[in-house]
Amino acid sequence: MNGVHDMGGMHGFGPIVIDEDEHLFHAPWEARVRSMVMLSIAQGRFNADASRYGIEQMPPAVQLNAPYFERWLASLEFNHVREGNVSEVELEDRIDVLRENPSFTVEPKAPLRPSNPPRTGNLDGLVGLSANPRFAVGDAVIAKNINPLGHTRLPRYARGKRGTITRVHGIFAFADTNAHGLGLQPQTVYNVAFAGRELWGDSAEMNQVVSLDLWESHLEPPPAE
Amino acid sequence: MNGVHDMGGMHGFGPIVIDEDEHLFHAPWEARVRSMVMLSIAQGRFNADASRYGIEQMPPAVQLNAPYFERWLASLEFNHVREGNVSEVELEDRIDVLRENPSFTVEPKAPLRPSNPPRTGNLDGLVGLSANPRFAVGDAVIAKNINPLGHTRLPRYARGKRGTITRVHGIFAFADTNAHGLGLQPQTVYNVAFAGRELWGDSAEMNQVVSLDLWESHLEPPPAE
Amino acid sequence: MTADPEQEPYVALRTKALESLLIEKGLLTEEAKDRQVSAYEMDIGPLAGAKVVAKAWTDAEFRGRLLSDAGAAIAEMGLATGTSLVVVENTPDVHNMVVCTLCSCYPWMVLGLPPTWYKSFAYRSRAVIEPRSVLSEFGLELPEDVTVHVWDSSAEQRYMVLPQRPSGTEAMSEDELASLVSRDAMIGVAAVEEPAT
Amino acid sequence: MTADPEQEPYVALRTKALESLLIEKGLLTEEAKDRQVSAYEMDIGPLAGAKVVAKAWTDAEFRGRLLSDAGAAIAEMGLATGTSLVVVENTPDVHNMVVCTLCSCYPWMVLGLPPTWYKSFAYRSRAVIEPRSVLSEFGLELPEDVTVHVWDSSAEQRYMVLPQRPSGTEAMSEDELASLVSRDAMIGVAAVEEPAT
Repeated sequence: MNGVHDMGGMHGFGPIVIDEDEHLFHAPWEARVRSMVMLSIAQGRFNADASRYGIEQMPPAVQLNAPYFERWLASLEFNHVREGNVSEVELEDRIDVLRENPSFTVEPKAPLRPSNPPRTGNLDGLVGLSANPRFAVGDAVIAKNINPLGHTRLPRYARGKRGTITRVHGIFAFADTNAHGLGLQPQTVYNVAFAGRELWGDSAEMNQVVSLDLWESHLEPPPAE
Repeated sequence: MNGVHDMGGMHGFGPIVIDEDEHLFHAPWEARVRSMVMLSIAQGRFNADASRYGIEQMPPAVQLNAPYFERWLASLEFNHVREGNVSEVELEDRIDVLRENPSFTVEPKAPLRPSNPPRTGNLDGLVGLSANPRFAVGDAVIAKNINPLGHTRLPRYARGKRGTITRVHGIFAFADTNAHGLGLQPQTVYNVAFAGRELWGDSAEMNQVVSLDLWESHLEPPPAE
Repeated sequence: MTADPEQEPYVALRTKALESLLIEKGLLTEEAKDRQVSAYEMDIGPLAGAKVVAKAWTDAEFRGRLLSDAGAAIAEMGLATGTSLVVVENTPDVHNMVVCTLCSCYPWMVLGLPPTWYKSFAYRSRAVIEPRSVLSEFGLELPEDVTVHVWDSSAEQRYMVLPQRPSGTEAMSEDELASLVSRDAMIGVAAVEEPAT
Repeated sequence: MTADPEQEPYVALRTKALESLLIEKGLLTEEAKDRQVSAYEMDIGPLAGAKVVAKAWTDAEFRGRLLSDAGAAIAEMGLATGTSLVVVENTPDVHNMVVCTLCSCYPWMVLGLPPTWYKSFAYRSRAVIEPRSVLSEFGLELPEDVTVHVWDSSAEQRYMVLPQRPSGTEAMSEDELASLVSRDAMIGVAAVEEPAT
């Protein structure tokens, strides 16, 4: 989706703020959210692509105001609701219960319920080596001008732009479909290098190259000349 | 600038909310802000292009969370500070004064101080008819791939895209420079029609055309074929 | 004498502070400010545009002049258009709609102040990429073979849509016709409905 | 027994509520959760990457294997890389830097958890359009004829930069060399400085 998460090339976000004394987590809940996300993905409750989509679907103004792990939390809630594991009403009710009674606890169950079907993740990624890739190192390609409502890993700034294949990474599940339960659609992933001037015109800095890893579905040969 | 204000083609902002019983202004301060902006522009304190830029330079998360007239207020403050008419410290101090003493009043001055130099506005716009426009109705043109840090009226979604001149509007001051005190740079403005598929690829709806009004500096002839 | 600071929203305080400083520095008068508010709030409304539409429906020569030079044609009616107005005509083959994706430019000289939805991020973002989907939220479903032409107001031109005249209105006067024409129809998110008989 | 609800931020409450429901429904255990936290927080850090860099500086054959298949080369050292790692080499002509504009993908298997600035909207938005300007905010000014190659991590590949070995380090051991290599140098926003003599 053409969302605010797709921020490559945007202006207005200010200087880079470097905090040398930073902590990895600013509060205990942040570490717990991260654990729940990693565990949910490892258990096949949802996959990493769906986890990213869960952040992308946050309303833009909310997304830009939410700190990093609050975005993870929103995605975690979104995906467990999307998969039918919990409902929004259950979440609201449990928040009320915990607000009234912070010491409220539940009995863990063993063994854990399996994910059925498991949501295969891209983190397990590499399906195999490419048998017959459409493009080879050195080929010119165009990143397609796609504007899907759902998840995509082809950012806006590269769409319609011409680049050159620099690496053939092998076959991977296609994030754009895998985020939506529309299948792994395994296909070759390529590294594509774009000249700065191709991406940004005269606004590009001197001697600039940007590489993206794109799936074969994202690419097409340039028009015949 | 590639800012969040440039939202044509973005996803995620939800359904159109139509409030039939709406009021033009939700609070008295909104009407006063609008008046101050219109008067400031009419008096040449700053121009309409600078007024738009004043909204665009708001931090993205603040901009998306601010209701309409709050964005106008931010721009009004920005531009009066930018022009040296008031300082940020004066604004903060006066807020403190009014918070302590809501009935605080000041003596109006007459006559009003002239704007020197006056900031010519695009609202007075039409400089004259075009003597020698570069393009004619029916010509194919490409909207340039520009990515300036400052104000521009060429939205991201049309950059690099091919369209057709449908109207020659005459000569106008160039908003992209005029917003920054970089001169009127009067030039021909054209209406350019883009096919939906050119803008959005296969994601375009059936039989869709989008027209933009673009300045000659935004356009170039397509490459020779 | 001291009001509760909780009562005064921060934006209202900021507004008063700026106003107070501009008046003190001789950059603003109280009277001019109030005059400006009333002019915009009270004087202009979509009826001006509706009258233009009704005249175009009943006077083919006026319609021709309106479509080629809206400012001059509307001046004939004694209405002023401050900046460059362009009127675009709906036909059985083409439906027009108006948006400003970069801010909220609007043909206020014929339609008054814009409705809140016109200024919303949802309308600004979606009108150029999924206009049919937007129109259907307004209750307007167009056949697939009708071209949807979206006018994104990116310069000084302001666009108003001349809707199609509904059938069953042949006997109506200009005033009666004007009363049928909604603001939304002139923005291009509605059709003018055939009057109930 | 009842804590002040003002004390518990809403995000912490939401976290606990979800955790409580997942445990109740047999989708999560307390122990697994705690194990996961400690593994990520404690076990991985940029030292793994620094050791890889030092080895590449001192062993040309290893460097060759690292650049052609980083996962296999690093496995020789007894380190695991969970997903597809790619190591890109800085030279006098090309400076590499890593970003993820769409989210915050990061080579955690060699660098640990990312710093906050890496996840910031400012870094994500600017690294691909004005990398030199970003680098200069980190104190790194590159000559204009050096190409800046930005790697935007849009798929499963994770990128680590192999910085240039500074002069004056010829006599150093691998461990000493590793101690010179900062996390920022392996993201590509810093150079490895010549050690003070």
